[in-house]
Amino acid sequence: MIRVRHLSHSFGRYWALKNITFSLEKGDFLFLTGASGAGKTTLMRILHGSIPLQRGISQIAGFDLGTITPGKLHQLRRQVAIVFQDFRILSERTVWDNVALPLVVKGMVKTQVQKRVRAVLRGLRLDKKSWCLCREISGGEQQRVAVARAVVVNPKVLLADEPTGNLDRNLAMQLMDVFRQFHVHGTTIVFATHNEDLIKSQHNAKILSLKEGAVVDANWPLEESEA
Amino acid sequence: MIRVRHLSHSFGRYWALKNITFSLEKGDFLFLTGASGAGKTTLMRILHGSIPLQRGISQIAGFDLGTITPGKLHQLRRQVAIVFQDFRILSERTVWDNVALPLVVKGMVKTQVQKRVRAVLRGLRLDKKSWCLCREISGGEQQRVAVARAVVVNPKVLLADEPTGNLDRNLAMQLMDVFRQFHVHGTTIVFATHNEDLIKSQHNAKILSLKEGAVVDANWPLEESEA
Amino acid sequence: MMMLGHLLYLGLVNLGRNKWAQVFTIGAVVFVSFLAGLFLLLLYNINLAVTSTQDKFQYQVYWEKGLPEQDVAGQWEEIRSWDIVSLKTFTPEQALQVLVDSMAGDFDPGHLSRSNPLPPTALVEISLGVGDPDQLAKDTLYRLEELPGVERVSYNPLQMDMARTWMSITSRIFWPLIGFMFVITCLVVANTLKLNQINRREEVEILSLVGASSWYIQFPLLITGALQGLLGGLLSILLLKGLQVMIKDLLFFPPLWIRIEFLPPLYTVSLLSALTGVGILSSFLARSKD
Amino acid sequence: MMMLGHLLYLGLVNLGRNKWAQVFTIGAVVFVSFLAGLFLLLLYNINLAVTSTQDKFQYQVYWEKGLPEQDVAGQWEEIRSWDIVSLKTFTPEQALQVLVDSMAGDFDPGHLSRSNPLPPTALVEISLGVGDPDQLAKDTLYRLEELPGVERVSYNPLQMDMARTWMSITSRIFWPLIGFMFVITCLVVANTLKLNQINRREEVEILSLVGASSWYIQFPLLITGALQGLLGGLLSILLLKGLQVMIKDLLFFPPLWIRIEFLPPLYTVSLLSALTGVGILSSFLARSKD
Ligand SMILES: Nc1ncnc2c1ncn2[C@@H]1O[C@H](COP(=O)(O)OP(=O)(O)OP(=O)(O)O)[C@@H](O)[C@H]1O
Ligand SMILES: Nc1ncnc2c1ncn2[C@@H]1O[C@H](COP(=O)(O)OP(=O)(O)OP(=O)(O)O)[C@@H](O)[C@H]1O
Ligand SMILES: [Mg+2]
Ligand SMILES: [Mg+2]
Repeated sequence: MIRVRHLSHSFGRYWALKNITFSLEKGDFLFLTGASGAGKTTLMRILHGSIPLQRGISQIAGFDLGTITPGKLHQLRRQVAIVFQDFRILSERTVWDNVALPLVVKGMVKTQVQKRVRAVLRGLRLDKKSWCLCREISGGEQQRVAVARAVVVNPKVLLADEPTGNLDRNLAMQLMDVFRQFHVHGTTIVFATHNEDLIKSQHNAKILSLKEGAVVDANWPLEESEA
Repeated sequence: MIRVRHLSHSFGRYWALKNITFSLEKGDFLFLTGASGAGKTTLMRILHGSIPLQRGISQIAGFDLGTITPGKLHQLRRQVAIVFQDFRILSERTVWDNVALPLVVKGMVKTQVQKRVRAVLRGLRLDKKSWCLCREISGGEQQRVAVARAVVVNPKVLLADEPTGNLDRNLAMQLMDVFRQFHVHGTTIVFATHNEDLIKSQHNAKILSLKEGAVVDANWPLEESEA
Repeated sequence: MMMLGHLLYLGLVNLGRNKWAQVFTIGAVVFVSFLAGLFLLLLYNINLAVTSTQDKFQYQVYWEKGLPEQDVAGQWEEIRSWDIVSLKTFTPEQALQVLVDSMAGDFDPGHLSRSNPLPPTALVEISLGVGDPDQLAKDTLYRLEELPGVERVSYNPLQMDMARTWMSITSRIFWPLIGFMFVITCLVVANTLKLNQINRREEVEILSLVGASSWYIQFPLLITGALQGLLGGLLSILLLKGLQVMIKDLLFFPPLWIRIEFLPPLYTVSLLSALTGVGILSSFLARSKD
Repeated sequence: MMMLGHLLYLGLVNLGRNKWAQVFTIGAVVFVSFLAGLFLLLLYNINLAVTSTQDKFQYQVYWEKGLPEQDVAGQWEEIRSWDIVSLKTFTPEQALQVLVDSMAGDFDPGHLSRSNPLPPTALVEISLGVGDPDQLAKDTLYRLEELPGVERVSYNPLQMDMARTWMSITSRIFWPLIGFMFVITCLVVANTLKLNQINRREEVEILSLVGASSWYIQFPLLITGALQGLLGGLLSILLLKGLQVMIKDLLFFPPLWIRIEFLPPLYTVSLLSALTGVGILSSFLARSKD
């Protein structure tokens, strides 16, 4: 599902990622950890196609990020959803509109959209805030809107960048439950976090630790068995 | 230093704060806790004058928020600094420029500005990123810029809204150290957070818990002794 | 298909954002195209006035003195049968009368009429409206000169030059003017769309991040541009019509007797479609990065 | 003081943001004010042409027939000493000659000169440039009529009407035009400033949150507006000058002989300061919330 080999990335002369290699199968759950500035967000953005690939190989959900054309990028993004660390929601639209956006953009019929959005909002305890503008809700509520927008498309791969930073422990656990549901149904999940409690709460998860752009620790063999 | 009595606040028909009363003396350290949507941010914004006071009394650093004129607001804001949950930094400016902004706006002389900014950036481990644009730094780095901009003015009151949400444990502790330094020098600090480890790490701190806009718990007597 | 409708709707919704900016823009488009329309109206009317007088051409025909009146009258009849606009004839007596009338009061023509020194004359006016005006003017000149008894035919070559000069001035002013109008409208519309786009920059980025195709993102902008151009154009034409009704009779007095006419439908329709086109064009302009 | 310099600098820096939008705006300002300037230039030149011919007023003076030539010549000398522009005199012989010349070729004036039916005449031209033109025209009429031996003084009252009509048309067009120019420029500049401001909205908010006074926030915007107006005005005046040099001789042929002159400095300076003022004004317009 995800295959990254010898991936490096530099911003100017600063190497944010250095020779990263790992692979995930369909249905894997990966925790990405590392101090602030380690390169977690950069890696996620490369996998989502919002930063062009510079060096190495990166494949995700059947798309090769080295050869993908700008015209095909939106197809990738309908399979690979992302929760941004800074949310990236439309502050002048309602919670509902924000969550419905990826479906509307695909041209999904209205009744479908409503059904899906309603279910997701309920799962994230946002149903009471459906008709609030996103600039008028609290930080934690915004964060959950960002999560809802990502999971609503039923993605093959879910990239979540620090999705619990503004949530209290209860909500963080509830959010983990939502993720686990998708995980159970076969979604591959990459979860960047500083929260060690969360990592401990999830069994059989893979863990990848970055430090200054390089992999320093992993709890499974990174190199594929060259069969 | 801060005196809040019977403060209530509604957004439309939704009561975000209900009859809050508490007082802080110069040099107090207050942790503000509560689930997502409890009203922490709303309370901070009222104290900072970015939401007008609706009901009750609110005084801070010698200013009365019920009677303050828009023309005097900037004077209050030179005494009361805030770290926003969503950072509110200028993404197209450098880290240095962002941190220097409150000083430049006051008309402080350049050499002074340089000295202060340099010291603060070093304290928050941002000295290597001084000349990066703020949209080009990681989430945790942005959060520290927001903190740096607040503490650089040497405020009488420091309002910090979830300033560690994007930081790993080490950095969170370092940030607490910075806050403690100010605290020691007499700054009154209000710190909203979900992180219980942080709360435990600080002795003799006051703690105020909100739930759905009302005070549900506090570790010191809220009502002033009516002397 | 449903998608297209949805995108059209999005373009319309765009107009509702940044309300002030939209008002400013459509206002600016209105005023610019109004100004241009005013210029057009001016040119069009001067043109009407010029062509209604200047495409006629006059000859002064002098017959030999002492020719029998019947001969001359016969030729006048002949000329009258030609394809001419008007013919004014003067017997020597009439000519003298005109002369005397134009002089000071009590001038007695008595002794002059006895030995009238003036020849019979005629003022022939033809229209140059059809065919090659030069050729037509020359042909008529020959025909007049070849009439038996005609001594001399005079005409004012300047008259044609004037008309030509006017035409050349108009055509020199006209196209640059239209060009200007386009450039300004383009700039103004592009400016708002740019603003709209900057304002939507975050939205556009987010749309792209959640999987919208670039077509989905760009098409509404195009519609917005077209609508701005169209709306601005319509308003300015209404304004212009109002003005024309108001000033219709401004020049309707001697010796001008000019009634200010409104632009013909062809003009207004092309103005409108041009503005719409400009609006679309500027939606592309607005895409340029800054 | 240092603060003021800093704010001025910020205003300048603003021009560097949204580069395309700035280019669009200054472009639009240039074209709008260029168009207006062109209109002004046109009016100014037509005005020049009209006043150079129309503020002169002509009388045709007829003396009694058979007056001794010396008497008439003496009066001519007197008229010549008045404050007039020109005097053309015709003895009866000269008048006859003019008449004859204006007629067909071989017309023999022999017998007419023996008993010339024409009186001595003169064409007096005065300037109506100073004082009340009506009064001046009447005064001169009386003076001429009271000369001994003058039989009749004729003049064309339409001539003055024409001049007046022109003046009234210009003044009717002039101010609305200037008003339009202002409105458009205002709209265009306000639009960009609006854009600038929307783009800076976050910045403005953050500035205010970190303790900037509203003066600190608004003043640079004002400077930016003024600079946009000034720059646009300067460019358009340069363009206009270029055009004027190019078309200077466009109408320099018979019978017009009009040299197209550039606008006098007073006009250009007021244009510039007006545009600058408009820029400042629109910085206030741009503050309106949307
Ligand atoms: N666009 C950019 N231009 C230049 N440097 C960048 C850019 N984006 C990120 N960086 C730098 O690359 C490094 C890695 O950034 P990244 O955002 O991936 O870190 P992170 O692991 O997500 O950190 P955090 O936990 O703070 O979010 C940081 O030092 C950051 O300053
Ligand atoms: N401008 C607004 N208009 C309407 N409702 C608002 C507005 N701002 C906040 N609210 C609502 O008020 C409640 C309190 O919001 P607030 O931001 O104070 O919560 P919080 O305690 O900071 O939560 P979090 O931990 O998620 O940041 C929330 O339910 C929120 O939706
Ligand atoms: Mg990150
Ligand atoms: Mg909050």
